[in-house]
Order: sequence, then C-alpha cells, then structure tokens
Amino acid sequence: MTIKVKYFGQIAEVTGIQEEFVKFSGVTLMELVGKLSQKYPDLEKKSFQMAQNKELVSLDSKLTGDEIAFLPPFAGG
Amino acid sequence: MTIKVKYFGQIAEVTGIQEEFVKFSGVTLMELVGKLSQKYPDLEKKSFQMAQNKELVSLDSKLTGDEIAFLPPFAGG
Amino acid sequence: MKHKNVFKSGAIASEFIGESIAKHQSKTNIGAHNIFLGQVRADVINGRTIAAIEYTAYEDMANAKFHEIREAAFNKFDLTCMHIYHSLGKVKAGEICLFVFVSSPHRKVVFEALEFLVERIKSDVPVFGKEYFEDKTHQWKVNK
Amino acid sequence: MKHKNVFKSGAIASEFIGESIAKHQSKTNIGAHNIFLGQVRADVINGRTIAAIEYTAYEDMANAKFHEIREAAFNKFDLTCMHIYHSLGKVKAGEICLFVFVSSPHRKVVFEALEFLVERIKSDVPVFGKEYFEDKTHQWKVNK
Repeated sequence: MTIKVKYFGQIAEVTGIQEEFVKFSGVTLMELVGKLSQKYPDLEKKSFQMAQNKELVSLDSKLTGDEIAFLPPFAGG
Repeated sequence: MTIKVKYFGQIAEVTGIQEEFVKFSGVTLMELVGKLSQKYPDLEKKSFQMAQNKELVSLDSKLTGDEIAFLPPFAGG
Repeated sequence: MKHKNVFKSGAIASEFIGESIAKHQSKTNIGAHNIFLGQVRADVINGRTIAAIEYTAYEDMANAKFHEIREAAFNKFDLTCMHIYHSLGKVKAGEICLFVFVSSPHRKVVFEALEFLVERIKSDVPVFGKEYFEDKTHQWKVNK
Repeated sequence: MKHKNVFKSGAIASEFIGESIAKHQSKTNIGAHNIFLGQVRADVINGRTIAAIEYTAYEDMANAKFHEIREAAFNKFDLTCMHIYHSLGKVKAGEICLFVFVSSPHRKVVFEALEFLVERIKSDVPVFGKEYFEDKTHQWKVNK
C-alpha cells in the first residue's frame, strides 16, 4: 500500500522533508520505521512517538493505511 | 479615655453612623460593646468581629485607646 | 504605616487588565501568568435578581491586610510579579470587582500562588458588599 | 471530522485578551474567571539567550486533541465558558504563546479546571517549539 508519512519538528530536520508518500508492504509500524531508518539514518537517534490516523499508537500496531506521523517531544504552551 | 469607634456595612446600618468618638472608662472591649448595645439595641442581633488598631482582637482584649472597629462578615472579591 | 492602595473606584475595566498584561512583556524571565477575576453575578434570590454590589471597606486595615497577604505569598512562592486590585463603590452584575495577577518563570508556582492569594483575600480582608436587587431592596453579601 | 481551530498566527496580543474578557460581561451567571498565559522566556543556556520560539504543530491532530481536552473539562467541571488559543509561527521572548480562559459561577471550579487544562495541553497536544537563540542557532523545546 501507499502510506502518507508526516515528519515534525526535529524529526523533519533529520528527514529534510515534512511529508512524503511511501510504498510499503510490511505489516507493523515498527517495520515502516525500519525501512525509513535506512533512508534517514539519523532517525533512530531521535526520540519520537508515532500517530496513526491522528491517534498515538505503539510501534507494534498494525498499519491500516491511514496517515502516519513521527512526533518528537511535545513543547506546547 | 476617648475612643474612636468605626462601624461598617450592616453594622453601620444598625448604628446609623459610620464613626464616632466615645468617652469610656471601662477596661475591655466587651464592656465597650455592652455600653454601645444600650445605645444601639440592634447591635447584639448582628454578627461581627472587632478590630483594635486595625488588627482583629477578641472581646476580652483590653482597650488600649486605639481605634476600634465593628466588622460584619467579610465579602471581598 | 501607609500601605499601597489596592482599591479602585468602581468596576475594573477589561482594557486595564489587557494593559496590565502588556506591561509584563519586558519581563522576559516570566514563563507563566495566572489571573483571577471576580465578576458580580446576577443571582436570583426569592425571585429578586441582584443588579449590583456596592463595596465598602475598612480601607486602612484592608490595605494593611493586602500587604500582609502579598508578603506571605512572596515568601512562600517564587513569584516574579504580583498585582491585586479590588473595587470600591458600585459594581454592576457582569462587571469585574477583583483582579489578582501573578507571574513566575514556571507554571506550577502560579497555580498555587493564585489560589492562595484569592482564598486569603476572601477570608482576611475587611471588605463589605451591599447587594442591590433590581427592585432597589438590598441584602448583605457574606463570603463562603 | 473537522474541529475548531485553536491556533493563531504569531503572538497572542494583550488587547485580544482584554477583549475576550470584555465579551463575558453579558454572561451574568459567571462569578469567577481564571486565565493562564504562557509567555516565551529569554532563557540563557550556555551563554546563549533565547530570542524567540517558532511553533509548529500537527494541526489536525492537535485541534482534535484540544477538542478532546475541552470535552473532558466540560464533563469534569461546572464551567460556563472555556477558550483556548495557541500560537503558531514565531513568538518572541516576552510575548504570549498560550491563552487558556475558564469561567464558572464559583471560584473553586476555575482553579481546578484551569490547571487540568494547562497540564493536558502541555502533555497531549502535538505542538513543537524551535528555540532560536540571539546568535541564530537553535535547539528544540521539550515540555517537562
């Protein structure tokens, strides 16, 4: 499937882009992170949470095809 | 001695005045309240605290000659 | 001893509050402000609606108490700024009668400090409130 | 689902806060307002001073989270009104980046509700802050 992946804050700094579409046939978010870490080696040095369909999810969640986001530590307020 | 006595809020409503000078030879605030209650009979129906020299004091405190105030329940804010 | 006068004649204007906030923009060590505003409620009591409260105070003692409360808060909490204003005279329903404003580098402190201040002001300061109903009758306000 | 937009471009003006207060004077069942303001601090870190924070957000998710937080607060506390505004883009040191405003008939409720809201906003909403130093270098803000 094709997944829309969004990067924010210091994660976008590492990827150099804020958003991309990724063709991917794996099952879990963990696998997607593995694939993207090959493309962006500094990704694994960063701390982040992940959202799928705008809800925080754990890395062993199954990919549903919804929008995925890499979220660095929150800094609101 | 002559004591300056101040009345506030619903106490001033009962006395009809906000301030007066009272000649008095008693020892405690309690005695002063007794004397003023004869002048203003409704005073005893009201709940109040007393201040002497701008500090709350108990009725058995000794009169020092400083300003006395009758303070009804507080309603600030 | 003469203390700073906390009282303002009549309602506290929203513009005054806005300007007071603006004045703190030069204090760049502040990270968090917390503001309490007391507003006169149009309570309905036995069918009569409160239209206004007329505030009076034992002003000298009240300003001394406000000073004591300010000192206690500065000692207890790491505050950068603290401002207190209370109305005297008539304040209509919907208007603001109390404005308490605290600022600190960090947020935890302002929450604690503001509640401390407001509770102390309510309990310790000799301010009296004559509640006028729309039909011109009145009753006396008592803090709970 | 499309939620109300909490974000404002740039700093939150003190006049806007004043006007927001003024709008509540027609709500005469309100007795207490409590306002939290987050202000950008000019922190000094290893000799470099923060000049501004540039805020970005995962806007759709953030607005959904703000909506969730608002609903939770309305369910938990007897609030008459609640308003939340957060800056996006650059906010200079001394300027306001967060404005949270709650109102209720009684004061106890507003203290609890405001702290609840601010803590939830800090922990749950995907907002990111790039802290610019005066020398144009930067670091990333992390909420504690």
